[in-house]
Amino acid sequence: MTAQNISDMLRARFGDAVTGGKLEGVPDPWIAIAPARAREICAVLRDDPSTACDVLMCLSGVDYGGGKLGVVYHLDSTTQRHRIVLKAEMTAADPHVASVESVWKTANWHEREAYDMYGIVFDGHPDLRRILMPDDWEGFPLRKDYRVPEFYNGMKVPY
Amino acid sequence: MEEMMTQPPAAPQAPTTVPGFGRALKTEEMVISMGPQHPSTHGVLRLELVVDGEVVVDVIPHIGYLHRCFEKHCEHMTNYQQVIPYADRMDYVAAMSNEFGFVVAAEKLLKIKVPERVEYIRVIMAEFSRIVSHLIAIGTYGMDIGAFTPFLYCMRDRERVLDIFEETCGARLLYNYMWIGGLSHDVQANFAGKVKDFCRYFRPQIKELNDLLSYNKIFIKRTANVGVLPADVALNYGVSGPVLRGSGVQWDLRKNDPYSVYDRLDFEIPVGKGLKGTVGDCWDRYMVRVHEMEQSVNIIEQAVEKLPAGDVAAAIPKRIRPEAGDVYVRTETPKGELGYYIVSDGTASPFRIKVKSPCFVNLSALPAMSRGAMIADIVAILGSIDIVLGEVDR
Amino acid sequence: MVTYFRDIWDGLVTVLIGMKVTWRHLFTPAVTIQYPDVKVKLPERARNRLYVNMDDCIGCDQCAMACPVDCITIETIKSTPDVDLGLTSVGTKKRLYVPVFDIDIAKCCYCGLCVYPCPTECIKMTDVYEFSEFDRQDLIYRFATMTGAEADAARAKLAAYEREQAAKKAAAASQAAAAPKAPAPQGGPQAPQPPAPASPSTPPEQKG
Amino acid sequence: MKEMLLDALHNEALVYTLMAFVPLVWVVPFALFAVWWERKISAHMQDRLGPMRTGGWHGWSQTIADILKLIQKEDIIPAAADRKLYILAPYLVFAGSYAAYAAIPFSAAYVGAGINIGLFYIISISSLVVVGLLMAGWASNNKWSLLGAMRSAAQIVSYEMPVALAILAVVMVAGSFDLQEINRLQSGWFWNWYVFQKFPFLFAALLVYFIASLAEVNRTPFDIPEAESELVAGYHTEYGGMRFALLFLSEYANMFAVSAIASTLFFGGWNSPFGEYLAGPVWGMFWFLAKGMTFIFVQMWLRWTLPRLRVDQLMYVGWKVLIPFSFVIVLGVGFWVMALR
Repeated sequence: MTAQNISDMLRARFGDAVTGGKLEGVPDPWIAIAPARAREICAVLRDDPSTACDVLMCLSGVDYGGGKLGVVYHLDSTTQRHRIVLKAEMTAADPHVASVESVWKTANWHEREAYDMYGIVFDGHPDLRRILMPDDWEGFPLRKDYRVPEFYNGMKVPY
Repeated sequence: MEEMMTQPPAAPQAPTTVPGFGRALKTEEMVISMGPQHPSTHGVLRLELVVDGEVVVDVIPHIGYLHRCFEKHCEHMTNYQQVIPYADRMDYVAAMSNEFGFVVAAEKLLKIKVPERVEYIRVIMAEFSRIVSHLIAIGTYGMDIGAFTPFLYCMRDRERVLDIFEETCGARLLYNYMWIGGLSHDVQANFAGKVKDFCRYFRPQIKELNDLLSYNKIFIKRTANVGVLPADVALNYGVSGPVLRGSGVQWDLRKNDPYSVYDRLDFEIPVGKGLKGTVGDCWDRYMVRVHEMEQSVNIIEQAVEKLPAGDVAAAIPKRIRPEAGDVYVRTETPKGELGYYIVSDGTASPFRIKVKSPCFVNLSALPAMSRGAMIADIVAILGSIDIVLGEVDR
Repeated sequence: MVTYFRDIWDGLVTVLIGMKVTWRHLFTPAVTIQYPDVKVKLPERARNRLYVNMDDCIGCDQCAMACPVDCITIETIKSTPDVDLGLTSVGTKKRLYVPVFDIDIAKCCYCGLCVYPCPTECIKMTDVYEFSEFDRQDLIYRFATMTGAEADAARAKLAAYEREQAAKKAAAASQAAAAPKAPAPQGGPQAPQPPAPASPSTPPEQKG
Repeated sequence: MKEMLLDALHNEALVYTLMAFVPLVWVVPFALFAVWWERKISAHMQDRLGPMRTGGWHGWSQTIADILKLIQKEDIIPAAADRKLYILAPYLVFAGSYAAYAAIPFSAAYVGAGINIGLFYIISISSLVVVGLLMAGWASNNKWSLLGAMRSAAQIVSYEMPVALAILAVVMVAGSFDLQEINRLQSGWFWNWYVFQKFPFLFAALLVYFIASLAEVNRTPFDIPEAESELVAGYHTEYGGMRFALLFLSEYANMFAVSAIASTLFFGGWNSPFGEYLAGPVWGMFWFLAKGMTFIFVQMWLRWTLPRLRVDQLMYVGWKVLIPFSFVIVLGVGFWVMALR
């Protein structure tokens, strides 16, 4: 299936949950989706035999600057041999997105990493803890407005 | 398959009390910390084991001890070229493969076509890198199981590859060899001869390794039927590389999503067949690596034969300034599918680089494989996943 | 029952096969060498300790810019037009004093990225690999050949020259203001300024 | 030897003390040598050279330097450890393995205690080691040590059975528990050795004994109590300095003890392989030590070849393979002895 087909299918099933996208002229065509419905959309993409996206290749958090955060899903189908990119955008003030952990177990650690680095809260994730940074670290290091703290537990950070 | 995929099957739960003793004696589970300083965690990984005697009830991996802010560093680099030395340091036993992934991604973003010679040399280096990485994986795996000698045989063979690397690019471990659009050096004059010498030398060594370790009864007993990862669970966890192929899924990006010149080379994809136990057990994962080394030797021999003439620096751009946009490129490293998600805002420094590291994903499947196993099996399972903490934590 | 005996048999046989392999290796010569006594010859392209030939350095800061770990610190002082700093071995004219050229080799990651942009090929990686020190401070290599006094003198001279230039400029400006009809002879009285270095001469700020 | 010393010194207590020191004079240098030897063997099997610097020729004094280092080390007792047991355990382990030497006949002229139930004594006294190991693991108050100690207790207790049964087969042939008597019965040319008698039963008994004794002394493939890739170092994780050296020493002492018993029971002990040639008390000592060292070499050879088993597989090998086989051997030897009497 081409990206256009997938986009049309998602529009037909989810209506305004598909908020846009860019399907031509880019290396990886992508579809923008509403963050709150990420789980449903992903479940359909996995279970529908025409899409059959059985692998979540990558889940990345992105800070676009200006208080905009995003989650990018790269999906792949080992049987249908197509890939599709989903982008969910949210504001830093309300960084909530539905967790796709129940769809692909891959998402478990990737979502924890996105939470760790960007503070994106994945609703429905069973174990949303920091994964790479220490549990008591303050702030989300990959946000564009992040400042390295002076001290961490009494230790000077930029040594 | 479809229905099985909707609900990932639950891992077998071990009994929390010893049968027969459960009613009479009060038993209690013990929590043991395996790592961050432990000989078999292959780095600074901490596994929180909940054990009932020798039986492991649950495993909770804690990572991040080797977190070096790769992604944060990348955003602060003044150009894309500077990312490559950092990319080397992710999976430091197969640095060439990491570079390969990054340069392929950056070239896709920059829309550069690299000369054929570069592509072939890259393939040779990446396959050597695969051999090196698998040698380490196999050697340390033998050590995890308790056989020390195969490890040193593997290190000895690895040194020969590193000699070739050193002669070509000047470094033994962290090469900075593949550049965006080309290579830092052309190969030396006697490169083809050295490569062929190595291939001739290496094939009998694989056989010796099989004699000493792979088909040893004790080794088979320790690894067959241990840590079974069924194919559907493997896909749901998104594992890749030998871990996925060990589960019997024929999925290799070199064949299934070919990049560089892999589509012009003839090789096979070994998969786990469950010869000594169940499909997807530790022995299968191990054996996939052994067979992959043989295939890599084949690829190298073909690529050296086909190596065309040309200038390796012809397509190196003067200024690296991709237009705004994003690209996700995945390549098959020895550990599995390494993906780079690069977002560019049109400036010379990367806006965001996210690395999908194969070890990170493969390690997340560890609890699913190891519930109900014994402590010694945890070591075996962890070794068969072949993680490099540098890549897990980045 | 058959599998029971076959397992035992396999066990014994594979153990013996393994023992044959190790027995053979007992008599193969070692592949290791006695390191400090015997040394491997490094290949031509070996990338080890950095060396800077200060005679050729023009203070362009390209290497410091290329360094991904910021281990190179370069400070430069512009020379005044009356001094001739000489030519480099490739014939480039030197226009900057380089009072500070520090490489923190403890930070260096031996990637070799600094070597390529150098226009005079004065920074290169050598095959020296034994340079451990007891004090980390000793790993900061100071390549600059200027003494502090020389640098101060050069700085003072530059400052004096710049004051002079500023005064001349001011005089020219006031002249221009005094005679508004005449087109200001832009650039006329100005001395040929050395081309600005590719980057500010201050050390790149800490990143990440 | 005892009589000779008694004649010279006329003091029984002094003589027995001297006699008791003789094995020590052997055990300590042996352990130093064996550690060096093991390193060299492992190195050459792995295409390396091993220690080459200390002392000049092939690093011969490497282990001496090591033991000097261990002696100088600070004696650290972990804060959480059970002090008394922690201190006592290494001595108990060493005492257990050293006491076994009392009944081992080094030569026709020397045996520490020529008791007529020597074998029985050795089997029972070497079980004492397990108490020490458990004590060490428990007193360290470390979970890994505890696991190692539990494993080693289970292992040694299980493998004592096949060891005892294999020894029993020899005892049935010899009709004596006295090791000197067993040696004398095997004198003459090497075909008189028990390993070639009652073929294949005593040969199988040798295999069973050797495999089980590997487990008794925690050597690969049965080194699971100290499996370094699983348990870091097992029961001696928390030990350092001289205490560790003592545990290490007793391990090598044990290695030689089981090898000595194997050579005595199956290979004629101090008997020369060539009948009357090269025989005599001093040659006897030489043959005895040479045979023991050959077994040590095989132990090392196996160690650097094989991976290690898992706990349950270890128990499988012990209870389901070695014990049934040793019963068959005992029965076979029994019938043979009965039928041909």
